[in-house]
Amino acid sequence: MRYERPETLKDASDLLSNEEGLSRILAGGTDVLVQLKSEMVEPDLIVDLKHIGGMRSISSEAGGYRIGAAVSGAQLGEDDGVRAMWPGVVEGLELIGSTQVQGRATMVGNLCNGSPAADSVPGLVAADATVRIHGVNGVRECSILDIPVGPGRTSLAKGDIITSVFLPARAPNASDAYLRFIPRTEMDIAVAAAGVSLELDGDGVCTNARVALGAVAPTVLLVEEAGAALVGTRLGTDSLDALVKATEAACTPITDKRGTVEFRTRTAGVLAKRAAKIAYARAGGKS
Amino acid sequence: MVRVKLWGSLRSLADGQEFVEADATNFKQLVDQLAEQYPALRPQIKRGVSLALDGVIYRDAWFTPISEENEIVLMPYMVGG
Amino acid sequence: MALDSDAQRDFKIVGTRVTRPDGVDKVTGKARYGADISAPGMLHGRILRSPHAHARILSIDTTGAMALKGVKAIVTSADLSRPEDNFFADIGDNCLANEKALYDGHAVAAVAATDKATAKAALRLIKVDYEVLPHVTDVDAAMAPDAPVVHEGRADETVAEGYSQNVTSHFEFGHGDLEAGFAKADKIIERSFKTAATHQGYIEPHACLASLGADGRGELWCCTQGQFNVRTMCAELLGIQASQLRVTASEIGGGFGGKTTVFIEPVALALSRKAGKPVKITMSRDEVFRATGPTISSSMDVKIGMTSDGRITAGKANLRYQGGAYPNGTVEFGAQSAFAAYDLAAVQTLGWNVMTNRPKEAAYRAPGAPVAIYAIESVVDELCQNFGLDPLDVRIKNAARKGTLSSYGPTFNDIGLVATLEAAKAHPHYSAPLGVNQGRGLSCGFWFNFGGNTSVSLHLNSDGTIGVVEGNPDIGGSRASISMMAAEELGISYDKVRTVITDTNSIGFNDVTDGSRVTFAVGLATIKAARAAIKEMCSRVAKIWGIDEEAVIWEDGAAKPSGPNAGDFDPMTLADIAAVADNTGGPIAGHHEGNADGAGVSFGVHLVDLEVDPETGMTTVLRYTVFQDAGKAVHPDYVEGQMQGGAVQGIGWALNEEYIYGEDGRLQNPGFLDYRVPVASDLPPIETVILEIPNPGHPYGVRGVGETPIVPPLAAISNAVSRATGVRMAELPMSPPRILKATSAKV
Amino acid sequence: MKNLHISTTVNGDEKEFICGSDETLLDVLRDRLDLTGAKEGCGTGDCGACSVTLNGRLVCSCLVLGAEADGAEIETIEGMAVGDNLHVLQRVFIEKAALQCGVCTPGILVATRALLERNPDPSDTEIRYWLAGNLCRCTGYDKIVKAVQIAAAEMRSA
Repeated sequence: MRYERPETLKDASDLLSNEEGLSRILAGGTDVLVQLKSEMVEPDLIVDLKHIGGMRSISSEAGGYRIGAAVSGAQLGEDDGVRAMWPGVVEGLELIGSTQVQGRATMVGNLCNGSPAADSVPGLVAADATVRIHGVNGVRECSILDIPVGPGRTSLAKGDIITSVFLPARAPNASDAYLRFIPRTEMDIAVAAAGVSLELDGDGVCTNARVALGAVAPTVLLVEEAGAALVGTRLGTDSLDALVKATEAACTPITDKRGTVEFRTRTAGVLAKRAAKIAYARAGGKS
Repeated sequence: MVRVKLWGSLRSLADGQEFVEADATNFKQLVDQLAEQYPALRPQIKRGVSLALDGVIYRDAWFTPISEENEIVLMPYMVGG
Repeated sequence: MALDSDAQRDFKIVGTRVTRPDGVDKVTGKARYGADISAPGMLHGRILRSPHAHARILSIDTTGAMALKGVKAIVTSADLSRPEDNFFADIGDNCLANEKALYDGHAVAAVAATDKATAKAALRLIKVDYEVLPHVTDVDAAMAPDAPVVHEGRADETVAEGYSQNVTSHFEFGHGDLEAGFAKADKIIERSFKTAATHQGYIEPHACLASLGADGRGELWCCTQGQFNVRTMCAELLGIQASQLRVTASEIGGGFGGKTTVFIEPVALALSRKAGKPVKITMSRDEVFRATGPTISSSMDVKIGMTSDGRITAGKANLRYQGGAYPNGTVEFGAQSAFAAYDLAAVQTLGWNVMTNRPKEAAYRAPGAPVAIYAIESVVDELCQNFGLDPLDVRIKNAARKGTLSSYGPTFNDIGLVATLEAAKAHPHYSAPLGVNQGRGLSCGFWFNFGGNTSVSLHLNSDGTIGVVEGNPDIGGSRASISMMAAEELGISYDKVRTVITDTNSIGFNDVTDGSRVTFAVGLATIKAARAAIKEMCSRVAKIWGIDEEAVIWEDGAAKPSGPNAGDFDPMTLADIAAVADNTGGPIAGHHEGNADGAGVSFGVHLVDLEVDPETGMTTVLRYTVFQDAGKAVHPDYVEGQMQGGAVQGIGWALNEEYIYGEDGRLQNPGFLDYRVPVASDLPPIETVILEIPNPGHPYGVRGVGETPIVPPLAAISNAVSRATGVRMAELPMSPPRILKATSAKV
Repeated sequence: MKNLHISTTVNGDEKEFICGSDETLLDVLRDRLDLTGAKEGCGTGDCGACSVTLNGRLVCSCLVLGAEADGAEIETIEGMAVGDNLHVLQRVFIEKAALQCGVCTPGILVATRALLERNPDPSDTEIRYWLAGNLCRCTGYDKIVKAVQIAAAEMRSA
């Protein structure tokens, strides 16, 4: 295994595209090092992105925020601007692992690991966030939803490097929330998860809603019917019931050591409902 | 003679008796006599037995004195974590 | 000076909260644990493990691995001796599989190489030809007559015909007429329970550094609860003399019973002997879960009858424990302790020990008792609910006390159960209000405790200070307790004493640090050693004063004339005597070697309040109080620590911890990610109430305290969950999916 | 495998070492620099026994490559006491019996110091969540949380 620490994106991309063996990108390392330890993956090349300019910075852009690929959970959590605008996205990343893991873990790493239970992804999908990809043939923007294609698999091509996440600007009276279910209070992988982003009008009526689910399908899901159930409502009981129904209907989970099909399905509905209520309150809605 | 209480699964190995008697003044004599009188008890004695004497458990001590005044109960050899 | 019980004396040091002598080393990172040492020229060992739950080993080809540059030795079971005694043979077979691999993770071969990377590469070059066999991991399935057999011919004479050969022993305890007892009951409840296997979960993986020469002389450094037992086992398995193997116990990063046997030590010694160099092996966490000694899993049926005014008329329990791939004796302790808290006219417990294709069970804190008592205390609680009776009143009404014929045979002596129950009843926790979806549960717990073989040596230094040498690894602050008892007995200050734990060749034999025995038995031996030193000091002083030895007494750390008739002499302090030891006959020391009995059983009661989220089945523990009889709490901080730590391990057992096996018989959660021990944010403060009902078998009244606290939490939590949800839970762990499933079925 | 030459700062001292590209910072501390205070309890970031700070951030050293230490500043348990002066947390942990076996203690102390640097007056809940990645199997955490509160109060009044 070689360790490389390029200082430009071009060098990083060249290293990755020229490598004949297996390569891994190192940002926070909280997944890669676990894979190395368990001997699941034995890469020939590790490319550390942290010394490329911009990778560890958070900047305002077009009313929203651009977040470098190597920004850790701890760093993001200390950014009051992002936290105020996208609290659900921030809490999604901050829920991953321990304080120690927060010192390293990144949203992009979480996304590229391809886990259907990745805590930071439902919030990003609900936020309609995009990523910027530096590829061999240039730079492109891509929806978060298009990155994971199955457990442990992404749509990224050889030499592709996600360099940043973009969180768009928000209208007034808008917010988001993320909840996951784990059997302890910390340190577990999500058994089911829901991210909800809402926009309200001045009267507290929901005008736009995006609901994303984690750990209940091979990839994180955007459930349009669940969002639609909230639009035009003040999140009264009927609309929340409809949200739960739509959520449960979208779930196609598996039974494994962490949970059963029934448990995941039911819990996803409960979490979607609870996250919607939190997002609604954060957006200034009064139910 | 001392009277010794056996635990349930040993009784079938000692002619179904809950209590057996032995002419013993210490733990060693007691165990030797039980092995003599009830050969079917030998494997368990070999694996290990403890002795409860008036409610106090003794694991190994051969020369613990016993008399007919004492309550004597045979127990499996104690372990712990 | 008679070795009387003087538990009522006014203690000067015992009962205070002094600082522990190993504290600075442990807060600065200086303390050396199993993996923290190396030797010049050291090789790194690694172990190849079976990927199969059950497989015949047809051949092992090591030629490719040996050819790898840097590989210095490879061993298989052929490199260990085969003791005739099954006890040792099984341990050896567990360290390196002989004919069959018996569980996922069973060690098959090991390699020593010049660095870790080479050792890892070499493992992949060892070719093992397996014939995969059918496997069984569930206890009930393993008892069926047609189950795959783990080992043939290992059942003992107690097992009736018709069982699978996996059933290795059977136990029955109890007394009285069950039928008549049940006939008197106004209500009989019968329930079946299942509990998953759990792991001790010590944070420090097993590690050792071994050096064994061609001459049969060796040194072994390892983390263990008992260096002497390690020596005995390793000497047997390496075919060397005990005297030639010096074993030094490192600081130990938790054990809880799991470090009372050997796994890697004989392998490291065999590699070292073959390579002619020191070999270090450290286990990964994955190896710890797959291939050390978790506890039993169980399947149990309980039947209890009660009158409408809360008197238990009869109790019966059938307990089936699987203890992994070798014959194990654990069900007997479950069967003996199941009903220990109750005064019953008719009681019977039957137990079966069963083998499965899982790792060989090791002890875990009060082995066998927690799950049995969980089942009994669950049914007692359900009966209380049935009659609308207060569960503490019912327990007080039926509590075992002095003179009660215990369910395991003997009549109880002085025990503290009633006092403990009454303390719980009087505690504000018991009358605090509960909110919606909240429940309060309680349970009694019991453990025997024991003493065992102990050697302690105590010597005076010329500056009037004391060295205590003992042989039991300090897991939870025992050096402090031992120093305190030495200081108390000698009448000097605590800071004048230093206690060290030494190797196998520097003191007489000591049993393992287990059975809650150290404060009791090592303390007892220390007191006796101090008394021997006092006797010698009095004799020296008698010579100095020219009077009879009997005329000199020891009081407040000094020799004094026994009375006016003895003469008028100024007291001589320990320091005064030590200063002239050269002139009065040479070094002064005291020692004691003995096999301590009279440990005294201990009871505890736990109270818990918790809340269950009805939508997710998530349990949140809100308040937890532990009441326990400690006999005499030598160092109250560390007694509380045992009570708190045991309670939290029990909470983990009740809620989330479990060994999960797949259809393929492989362990699915060999890591702290999915083997879910409680984390700090899962827990409330753990309140403690220490009761002190002196144990007549110890001069200070000490009882062991370490094991009892893991017993009550399982039922206390289950009873609280059942009361919070209105659904009686009968399987552990009560993970959220299980609770949600049970509560959904209710509606 | 090509070894790497790394220059770093550990507890304020400049250090150089050679390591393999797949060695973790924990491996390097323990095997190359003889700093065995950080322990390997799991190797996968689940137990916190290997906690150190890397450029001021609390991390599990088992989840950092040794190579990443190049040019970085690392603080370990060995740097917590100054000469023979224990850090307040270290002293209070001993006084309040906040350790039993002690193997998780270095990680917990490093983590707790990082907490109190950011939040000098944490609630019990904040302490418990901050330490959720530091497993302790002996104490049930009760005496740890209490010791942190006592140390924090003492540090605030100093």
